[in-house]
Amino acid sequence: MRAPGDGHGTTAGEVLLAVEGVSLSFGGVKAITDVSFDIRKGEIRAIIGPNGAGKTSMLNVINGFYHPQQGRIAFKGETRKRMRPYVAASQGIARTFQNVALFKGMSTIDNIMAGRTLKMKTGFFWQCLRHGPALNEEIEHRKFVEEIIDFLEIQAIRKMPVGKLPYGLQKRVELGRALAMQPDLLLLDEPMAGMNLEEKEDMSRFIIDVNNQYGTTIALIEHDMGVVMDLSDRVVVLEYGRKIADGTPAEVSADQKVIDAYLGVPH
Amino acid sequence: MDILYKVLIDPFVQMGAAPDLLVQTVWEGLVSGVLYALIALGFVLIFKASGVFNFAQGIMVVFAGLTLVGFHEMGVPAILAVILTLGVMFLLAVSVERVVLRPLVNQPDIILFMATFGITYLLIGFGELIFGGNPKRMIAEELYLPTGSIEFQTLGGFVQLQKIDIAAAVIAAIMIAALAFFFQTTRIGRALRAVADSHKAALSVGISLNQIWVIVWFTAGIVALVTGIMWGARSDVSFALQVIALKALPVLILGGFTSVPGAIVGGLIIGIGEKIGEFYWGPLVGGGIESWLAYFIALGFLLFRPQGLFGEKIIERI
Amino acid sequence: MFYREAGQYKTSYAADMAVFPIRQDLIGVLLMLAVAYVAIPMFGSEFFLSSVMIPFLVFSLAAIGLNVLTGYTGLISLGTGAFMGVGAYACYKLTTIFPGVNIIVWIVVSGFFSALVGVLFGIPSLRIKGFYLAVATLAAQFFLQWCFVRIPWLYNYNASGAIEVAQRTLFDIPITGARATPETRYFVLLTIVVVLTWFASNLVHGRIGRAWMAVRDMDIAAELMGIKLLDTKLLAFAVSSFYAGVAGACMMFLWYGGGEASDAFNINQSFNILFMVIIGGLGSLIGSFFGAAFISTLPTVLKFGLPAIGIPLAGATAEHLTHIVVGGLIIFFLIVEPHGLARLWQIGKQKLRMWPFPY
Amino acid sequence: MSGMPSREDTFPKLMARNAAIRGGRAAMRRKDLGIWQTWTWSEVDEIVRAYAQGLRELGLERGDTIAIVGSNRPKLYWSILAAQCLGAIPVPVYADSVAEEMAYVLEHAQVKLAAVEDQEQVDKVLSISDRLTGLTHVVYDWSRGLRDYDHTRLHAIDDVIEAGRAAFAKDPSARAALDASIAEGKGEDISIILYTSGTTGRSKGVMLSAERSIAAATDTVTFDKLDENDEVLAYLPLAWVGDHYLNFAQGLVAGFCMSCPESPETVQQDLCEIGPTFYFAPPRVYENLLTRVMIRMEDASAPKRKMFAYFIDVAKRWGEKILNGESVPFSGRMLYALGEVLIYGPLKNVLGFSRMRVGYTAGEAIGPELFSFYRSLGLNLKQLYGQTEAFLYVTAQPDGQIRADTVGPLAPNVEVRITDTGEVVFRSPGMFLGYFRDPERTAETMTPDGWVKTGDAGFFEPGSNHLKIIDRAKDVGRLATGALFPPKYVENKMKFYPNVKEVVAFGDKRDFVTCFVNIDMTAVGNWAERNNVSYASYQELAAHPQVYDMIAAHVEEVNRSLAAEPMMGGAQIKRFLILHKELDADDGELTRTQKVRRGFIAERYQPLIDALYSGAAEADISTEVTFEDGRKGVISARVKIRDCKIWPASREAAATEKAA
Repeated sequence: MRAPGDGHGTTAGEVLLAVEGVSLSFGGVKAITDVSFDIRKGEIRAIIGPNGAGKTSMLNVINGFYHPQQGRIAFKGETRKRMRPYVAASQGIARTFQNVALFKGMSTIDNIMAGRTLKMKTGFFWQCLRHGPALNEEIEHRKFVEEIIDFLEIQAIRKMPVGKLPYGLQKRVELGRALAMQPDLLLLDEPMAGMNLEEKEDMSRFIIDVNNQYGTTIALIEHDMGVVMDLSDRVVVLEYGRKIADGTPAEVSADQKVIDAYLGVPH
Repeated sequence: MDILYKVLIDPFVQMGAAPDLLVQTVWEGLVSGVLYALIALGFVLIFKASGVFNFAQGIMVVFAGLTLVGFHEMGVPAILAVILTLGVMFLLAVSVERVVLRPLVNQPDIILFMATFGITYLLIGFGELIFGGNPKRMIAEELYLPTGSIEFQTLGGFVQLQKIDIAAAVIAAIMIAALAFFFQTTRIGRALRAVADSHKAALSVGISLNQIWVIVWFTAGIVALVTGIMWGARSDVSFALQVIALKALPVLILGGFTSVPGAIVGGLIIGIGEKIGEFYWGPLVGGGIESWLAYFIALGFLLFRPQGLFGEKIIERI
Repeated sequence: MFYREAGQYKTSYAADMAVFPIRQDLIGVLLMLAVAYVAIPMFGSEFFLSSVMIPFLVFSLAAIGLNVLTGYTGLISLGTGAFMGVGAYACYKLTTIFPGVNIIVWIVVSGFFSALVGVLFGIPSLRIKGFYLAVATLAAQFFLQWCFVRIPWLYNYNASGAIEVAQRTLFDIPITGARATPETRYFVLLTIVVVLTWFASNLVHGRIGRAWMAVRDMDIAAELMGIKLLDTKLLAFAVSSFYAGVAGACMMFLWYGGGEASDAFNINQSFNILFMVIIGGLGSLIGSFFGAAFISTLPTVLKFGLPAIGIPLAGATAEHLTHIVVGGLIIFFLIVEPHGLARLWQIGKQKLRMWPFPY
Repeated sequence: MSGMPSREDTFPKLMARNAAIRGGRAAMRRKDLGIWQTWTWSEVDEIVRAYAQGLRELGLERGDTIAIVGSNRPKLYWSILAAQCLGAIPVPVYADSVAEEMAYVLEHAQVKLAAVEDQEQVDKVLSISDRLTGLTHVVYDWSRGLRDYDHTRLHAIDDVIEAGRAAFAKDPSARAALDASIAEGKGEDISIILYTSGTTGRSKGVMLSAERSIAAATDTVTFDKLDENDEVLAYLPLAWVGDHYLNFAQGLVAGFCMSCPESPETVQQDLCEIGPTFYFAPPRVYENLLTRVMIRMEDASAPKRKMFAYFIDVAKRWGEKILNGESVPFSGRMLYALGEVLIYGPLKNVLGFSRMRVGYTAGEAIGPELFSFYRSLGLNLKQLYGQTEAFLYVTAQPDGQIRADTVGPLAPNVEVRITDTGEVVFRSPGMFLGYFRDPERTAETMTPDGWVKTGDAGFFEPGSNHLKIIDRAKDVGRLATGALFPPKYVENKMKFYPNVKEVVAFGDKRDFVTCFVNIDMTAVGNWAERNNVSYASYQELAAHPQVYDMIAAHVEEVNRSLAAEPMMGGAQIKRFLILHKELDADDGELTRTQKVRRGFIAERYQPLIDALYSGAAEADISTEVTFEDGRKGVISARVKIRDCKIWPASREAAATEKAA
């Protein structure tokens, strides 16, 4: 599946995001306990684990939606303070969701355009007129969005309302929306959940291409072990909110704890 | 400084200076709180069982009251009129279920909410068409409700309690107890509680969703009739009540949309709060603040505890 | 059926993103404007202008305002009537204090006052949603209504407590007051509505509109994409209240010509406008017009239409009937087409575009 | 202006002419990034020159060949022009050909460069690069996924163009050298080599010369009155003669604008947007379209369906007459005008045909009903008969002489003879020079005196100058009884039913005619839905008794019509079966142009044929299939056989037969 001459990730980049000793609980229920790992620039990092291992909570912590009670998160070398999620977005973190969270009433284009909101600057006055700077800006960003549409091969559904699209396409549009933010770190929450083999292959190709073409660092949660082993450079394994392994796909899949917790269980 | 004194200190000085007045005010607040609570109760019943935010509860109170008086004016004896009115409320419940709820099943909440607006307007229209737009006197004596007042001396002054108010409080308490009994012990009651949790669960009890809807709307109708009698006995039965019934909304916010005790406690807090506010702070701004104070109390409350008094903390999930 | 889209290809983004990208639609809109500006004043009677068209336009404006908030941003408001009132009183005060400035300026400026008040009452929207927010806006409704009665300064200490609309002119033609003809009032109002509708259309088709809809459809995702929820919601409140405010000012100055203002801006008015938005279609500008046309002309039609076809009707009965009909229609529409007249319009249009195919 | 004989004898010269006389007009569009990106003739001229310079720097020289692989994209068309500027020969290759097929063509054509569309094609070319010793560089249009590839021999077309521009900027003599190179191009030079997919054997490289190509295109441009105001949508395979002739050659000659679709999935949408004025599609496309129209109309409300049926009926009665300029009563004209407003106009609009002035179909026989349907709507649909070797036209129907059952009179400046064996042979202005590196087969096809054998059997209709094509000459067989058996003719009659997708008829040297049927999944599936017939797969639906009944009824109707025709009475279908799987190009059963590979099928399904002739009521079969993801598997089935009613040949028909 890899393109020839491809050598990404193996040459470790600098640390983009560091998670240190993070614990998170909801009213006494521990979701994450003392987890540390890092994500390096340019790699595809997978977070795996059985159901309820705290994977999605981990993503929610990373993009500032949950605030851990303990521990430290450093993004681009800076320790992060408590903040609202949109700050994470403006720092360059984008994500997709386990159960597609598209804007159902809007078209594919508008969904992806919404991902450009942060980069659009023209003021209210020009927006009222939708001419001059506002129109120019709209056109400039539309071009960018069209590049993404081209990239993801969703031209045919460009103007359709996303609510009516099949699931696999919705996931693609959601990826497009995240890409529109030109993120430094892209978080994908089970990008291939509920897809058939062909759709999974397409999605894998897109993920690799995103990583390859735009150099975007990607952290993804995935259940399909085959996909994870194929896609990712490094894998961190969680179980009951604790980290039980961390390393290359080969290392991780050889780890006895991981085999016990996850790989041994067919699903 | 003066204004601060007037707002922050003076009212409490007054309360201390004339505790009898304070007791009187609290009592009046309590009584209107009971009525708010009764309307809120109707909301909660329906919301719990069908997820419908029933905006029409207020007009149902008016409608029930008007129907009762209307029957009596036609020469029907009071008790029989009550029974006939209950029949009308049952018919209303059945038609609401048939005409409105059944075709709208599985629609988003907002749509059902809007549908109850439609019901409201229909009831207003029919009520006005049949009974005319003028206020009517409630047939309190005919229903053997006590009138007059008792007065007793306490705390250096007189406190006057209307007997009808006492009756209202007592009847409300009895009805709430009856409802609690109904929910806790009967099969239908259990089904109703089950349906609040999951529609499938309710089906497994062997009662269809449609029946449940009829039952809750009818129950809400009974509550509305009782509320209508009580309220009508205190003032008159008129459409103005419909706007006052909106006060049930802040009550619900305080108490939570699904909690019966919440509705009662919320109703009392709002009732007492706005009476005291009006009495002690109202004059500072020219009076009449009763019309909006309840909403501000609820709003302030919302900002600090969005889940209501008895609700659980909401964890947002993605 | 009338569409001939083959060959209407777009070679620029500006053309592709136009509000009316299909030529036939554009022609239709221009045609409608022509009817509004030429045919109606030419053939419409005074009664038609002042009892049908002017109320329709005022309510359309208010409905657009509420639609921005409820339809586009997903925030329910039951305080539109009061926000309209803020506009009306602001306009009254402004034109009293500065009688030299043209009244049209003040009608528009009064929208800003309303916007300000709207923002204040919108602040809770960050923490509360849905029905809870509806209660917060009820607070605004009742509080403002109380203000309109209890603050005599607002109505210049008139003994009647009413707004008195003085004569104001544009190019020496009276546009408000007793001597303003229905035609002039209609033209002024129509122009305001057309311009503001154009602004609204621009807004909802651009960055701001997308942010609103994003918040409406999936607020968490929107925030994680960098859309600031509070800013977006407050902007929606501001724009919505601005429109309501202008509508209120227009109502007083171009329609009622003064009167017991506190009655015009009560809770029932808020409900009325909410119905317009719901029946017209949430999240649709054209729906706002449909809803306004429907709800605002229905009473007139019943009141004058039924006697005209031989059914005698006392004034009060007409009102009661209106209630019944409106209530029944709300239920009917919700059952038949919960997305309102706008959806029916859209379906019809789609059918015409796809004709003879059914979809 | 287009009518005048062109002085420019190569395509690059035509391009330069167009840039000079209509530089500001659109030459090419492509829906890309959401809008129709447009290039004017002068822009195209500038780009192609720079591109040619860039290619020259990559080592492309006069006489070299360059492969063009991909779907219809401007940059690939520019690759053709740029190569021609240098005197190199472009060799378009079907984008969907598998690596093996591509390897053969590229190897045979000895390509030096390859201009390809995207990563998929780059991968394909790279996978066979060890066999392509002459291949030096690959240039590509779309860079996605190619970033990390080794770029020593791989270049983006954009970069090549930029390099060319840079070279022009640096060295003014480069531009002059290129101009000289264009001027040096001669009409008799090979302009392009088109490989035919071929129903049998290896593909052959048809060499076409520039002047002949241009002469032919000039003739037909005049014939159909095409000019610079026309618009076409280039959606058929770029390597196919039809696209090269109708869009590329005619476009350069007439100066009209060619639009390329955004992606293969959006062709229908793009067609609706562009609304071409000149349109070509094989009968299959029109057929699918009609099926879809009918299916969609079935979901319409009853009044609308009635109205549709009524006005289609009106169109049937008057439409073609009006189109042909015959006399029509006033009431007929009024009804038709009403129909135009209510049905035809909107229908043409949703199909993207509103602006169509000339439409062609060719490649196979078209059902008369189908043909009339489109014509009755007011679409000027015509038939042509042509071949790659003729580039392209042999016959074409002029306006006013349109018929479904003939391919029309001779195209301008074409000569045709019918040989003793009944084969059609021709000489045409665009006639090919020979097969590339294949003198043997060139000699087989072209007689020494310059006539080209078409391999088709046909005859001129008595009493008119219209040519009728029956079948491939070698396919026309005879039953054991001696009766004539033209398989394709029979098959086509069956295929005119929307429920039938594909038919393979057998009968040569047999006692009677039998056939395999493939049902049309869309049409029959829709029927099944309406009639509450449940099915899980094609196989299940195909075996359904009711489906068999339906097809049997079709066969009997076909038999009845065969019985009524001269010489065809013996070709009635006696037995048939419905195949358990759809015939598929991936399994080698169809060609890439979706034509039936008769011999291969006969071999593969031998047991079924045996059963058809043994009188058995059913037969078992198992076949290897290739799934969409490339895996192979075996499916087996028990297939039922039906007998059908045979009609006595009509007396008149019998008489003619005897006379013959």
